[in-house]
Amino acid sequence: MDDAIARSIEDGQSVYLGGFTHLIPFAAGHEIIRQGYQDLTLIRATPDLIYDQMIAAGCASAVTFSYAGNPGVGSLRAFRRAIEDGVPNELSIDEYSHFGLVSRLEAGAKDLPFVPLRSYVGSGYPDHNDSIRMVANPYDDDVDEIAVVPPLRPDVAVVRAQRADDEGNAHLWGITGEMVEAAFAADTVVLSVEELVDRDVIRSDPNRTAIPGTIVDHVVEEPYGSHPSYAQGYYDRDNVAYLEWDEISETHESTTEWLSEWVHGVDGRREYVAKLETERLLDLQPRTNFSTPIDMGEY
Amino acid sequence: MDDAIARSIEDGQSVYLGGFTHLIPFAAGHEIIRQGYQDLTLIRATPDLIYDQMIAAGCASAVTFSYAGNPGVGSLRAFRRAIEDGVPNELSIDEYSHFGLVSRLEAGAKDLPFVPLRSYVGSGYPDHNDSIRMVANPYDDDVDEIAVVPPLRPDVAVVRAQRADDEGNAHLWGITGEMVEAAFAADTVVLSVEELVDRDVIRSDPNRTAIPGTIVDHVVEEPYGSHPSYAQGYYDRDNVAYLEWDEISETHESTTEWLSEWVHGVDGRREYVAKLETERLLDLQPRTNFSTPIDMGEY
Amino acid sequence: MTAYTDTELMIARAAQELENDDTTLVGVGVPNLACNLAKRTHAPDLEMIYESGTIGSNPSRLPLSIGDPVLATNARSVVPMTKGFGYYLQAGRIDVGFLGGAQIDRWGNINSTVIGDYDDPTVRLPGSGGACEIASNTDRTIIIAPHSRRRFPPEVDFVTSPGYVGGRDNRAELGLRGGPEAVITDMAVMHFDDDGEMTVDSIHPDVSKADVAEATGWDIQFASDLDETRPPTEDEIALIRNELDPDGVYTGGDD
Amino acid sequence: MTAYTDTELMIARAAQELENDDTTLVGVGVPNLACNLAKRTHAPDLEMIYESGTIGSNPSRLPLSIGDPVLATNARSVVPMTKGFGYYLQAGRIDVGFLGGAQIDRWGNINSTVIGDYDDPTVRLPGSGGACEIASNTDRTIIIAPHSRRRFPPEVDFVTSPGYVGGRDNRAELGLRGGPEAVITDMAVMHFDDDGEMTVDSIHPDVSKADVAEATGWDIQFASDLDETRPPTEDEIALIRNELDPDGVYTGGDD
Repeated sequence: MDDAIARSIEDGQSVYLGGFTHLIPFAAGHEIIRQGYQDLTLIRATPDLIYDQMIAAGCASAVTFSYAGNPGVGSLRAFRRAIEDGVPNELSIDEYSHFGLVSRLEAGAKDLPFVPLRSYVGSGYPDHNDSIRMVANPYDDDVDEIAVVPPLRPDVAVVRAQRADDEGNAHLWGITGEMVEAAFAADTVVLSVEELVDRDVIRSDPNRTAIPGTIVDHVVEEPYGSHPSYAQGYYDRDNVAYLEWDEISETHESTTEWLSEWVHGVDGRREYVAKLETERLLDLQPRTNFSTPIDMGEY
Repeated sequence: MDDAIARSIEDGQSVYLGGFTHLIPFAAGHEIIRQGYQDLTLIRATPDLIYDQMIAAGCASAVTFSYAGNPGVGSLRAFRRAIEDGVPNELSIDEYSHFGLVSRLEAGAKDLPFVPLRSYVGSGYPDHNDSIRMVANPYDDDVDEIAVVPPLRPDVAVVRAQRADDEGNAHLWGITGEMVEAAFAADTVVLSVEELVDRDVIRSDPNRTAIPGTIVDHVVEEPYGSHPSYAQGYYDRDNVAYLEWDEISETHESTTEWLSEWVHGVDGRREYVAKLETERLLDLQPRTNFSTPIDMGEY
Repeated sequence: MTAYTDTELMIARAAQELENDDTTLVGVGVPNLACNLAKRTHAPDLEMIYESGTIGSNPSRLPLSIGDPVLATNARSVVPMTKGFGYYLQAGRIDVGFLGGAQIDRWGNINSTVIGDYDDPTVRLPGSGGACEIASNTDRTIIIAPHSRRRFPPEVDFVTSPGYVGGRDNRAELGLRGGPEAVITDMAVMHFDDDGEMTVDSIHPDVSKADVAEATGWDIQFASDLDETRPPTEDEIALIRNELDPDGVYTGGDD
Repeated sequence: MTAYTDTELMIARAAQELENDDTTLVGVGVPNLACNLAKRTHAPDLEMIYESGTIGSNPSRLPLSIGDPVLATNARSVVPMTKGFGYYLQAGRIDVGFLGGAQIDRWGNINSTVIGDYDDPTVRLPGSGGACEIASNTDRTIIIAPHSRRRFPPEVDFVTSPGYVGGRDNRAELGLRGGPEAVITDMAVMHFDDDGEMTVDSIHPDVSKADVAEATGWDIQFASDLDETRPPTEDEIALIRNELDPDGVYTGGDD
């Protein structure tokens, strides 16, 4: 992962770290912090803890987002400190609702100049975000005009999946959020997976290959790379970590202390995982629950 | 199926029979012919043999399509006779390219007044199809204007899947074409499947449930309901039937003779299948080739 | 009779807004408890959809976030957000949405974005998430919030989620579907009149008209046939405490 | 030296247009044979995509249509058409597309829709399928067709698939990606000059300049360094006959 990040990202670029609550690439985010990146534009529907940590570490100068909360817990304190008080630095924002952000990534994935959506009419967004515009409906049916959003094309997308082969053909399951759109929209894609598997495993079920290896630039095998978020079928969300973050992030000082220990204090995800209590990890394991296979047929 | 068709479709309605080459609901098409429907608007990217048969039977007064050929074989003779010579009746057409037609269904599925696409510029379509219009790009980047198409909302969609539960939650695999968009765009959905399975089978793999039971009005179990097209993992395309159709459909008389025997001469799909030679059916069976299951985890 | 908390009352009251054949877009917390309570009482067929893209979820335990794996395992379907928002919500397939908010005005317009100036906020709130879409595209939105002058100001600082905008006609002119149906607070239940203005329908036990008027930032209307809100039943309280939120994650603490 | 058919020459020549790292949108018939020939000779990594939504297909036998199950089994990915056309083709992820046509003009504009008047056609052809999109969105299109005055008229009756429209500059102005790269017929191979006009680059063995001029509906240009087309090699012929099309479905019959 250190190598994949170093070769993919440059200071000042726009970076999307994938996953809607699920499959968040925490390991990649920590690696970005360790390598001391600066002036990044961070893109995510839900900045979540990972962007709170990167903002506190001073990696970001801008955030494009649609919900900046600690999901199920409360607010993102480092994010708020940056916006309200400019700590550790000023942070500019480019804000949408979920569907607006997702639609921007979809426009990027499809290389469209804009995508229409039935949002924003009657809301305060158009007055504060010049990217949200109105287009006249050229047909007589339906509304006279509709809101549109322009494409969003991250320089780099880091996405996670449960399994992929060495070419980066990835099987994802459970909640996929806006990850696939972001991967197709981005210039460079780093894929990190719970496990690398044989090509035959992937090719046995091509309908599940939402991210093809042809759009992936780097493939990394990194078990538990999404902790404390989760990987469906592999481990559950470590909710204690989300609750604790609310306290850890209460001041900038306590936040940087945590970063010193858990990010700068380890050399990679393997050491981070080793640092977690075994019992805590074991408690996150779900019982096995296999899907009924399909028969693709040998043709 | 006879009951599901009778309760879903009325003369003069627009009907989509699903499947891109794969999973074509031939049984439903034959049932529509048997029940003597008239004045239907038939919607499909590829009219294929099924619409050729329905047109020859006098069921249709209009076709919305993007490729009217006998796939891999040649032209659709009954379709051509209707357009070129008005036999058995005049047929009006509403014609697109594939992406245009698929985008119309997508706009219907999403309830959008239009969807933009990078097609039609420089082509002859806009001069002959008033539904294809241009919209100005409200952003400075990229093109000044882009083509758009309006939503297409069939009154009825008949779609097939390999398996579903009794609520109509369907697992599809292999080529899905524009079936899912059409099902979401339609007012009424008839789902026909190779086999009904236990709800647990479907719920074991929710990412594969592309058609939810909540949009399905009638569920029918009808093995071999797609013959002579195919069902991935169940049977292959009966290519002889596609080749033979080129001869059968050479005149209107030979076409109606075939319809008398194979459509009007049987009372449903079960009798149709019984009428096929056993060896022919057996030759279409692929060897079993199961996908590697996923672990959803028991949470 | 068992004592109940304000939250338990709000959960039970919100559940009553749901009908058996409704499809609802569920949020975590109180809405989730209300939906699960309805499902276990009068609305067993309630279809629960989450903005993370889980369709027809059947959670075996209380989800901790809208992205909890428990919402995907055993669901009817799981789809990307483009589809959840496009093919389900925007397409008009969702009857009821639940919304909270830091500020709500008389037309049911909601602010969950900033307190103060957008570009230099006093408090930066999480923002819309899917709330703007839920408010724009469901048939009925149910708003749940504590009742105070701060929460119910004459005008919101930012419209995150449009209600009736400038009135019921205005919303229709703008081409928005449905609109706010009810506001459930810890003091009262409000509906919206023909003009789209919030009107108190019922007041909770031990709350007075004056309390409600005092806790609202404008001269709020009261229905002529003002009722007392029905408190949660023993069964409802038992279900909430024993099955839905046994650890009191959402229902403990305000007693 | 082995005798070869016109079709075999066209297949072998079309294969040469493909490079190892190309992604190509394959049609059935001659293009499919050309792609598979390239894959087994100089372009083993060629990525084959079909408009039915199969990505990185690895067909174990010759597919009978673009929807053949053999294209899905063992593929890299299979996607709905909205995605195949949207995320792959429109997004510019496909380098090479193959097109045929009933009429092709000097700018590489193709008609596969009608002969005669659109509203009252002499011959109704199948129509675009994905051809309009392929012509608009790939970097290079390779056109394969028999050579005759009827096929190569001064003007096409309907533009199904835009080539250089009214010339290379015109296409660029319209915002279309790429453009026609080569036309391969049973008489010659044409490329497009700086203005976007079709120019004969090489003539097949035993065909004369006069034959080509006679079979073209306008005064076609010839390159100053006009070549003879390289005939298919023994290896190429053997691969086509023994492995790619052993039953002679596409290559038999014109010998």
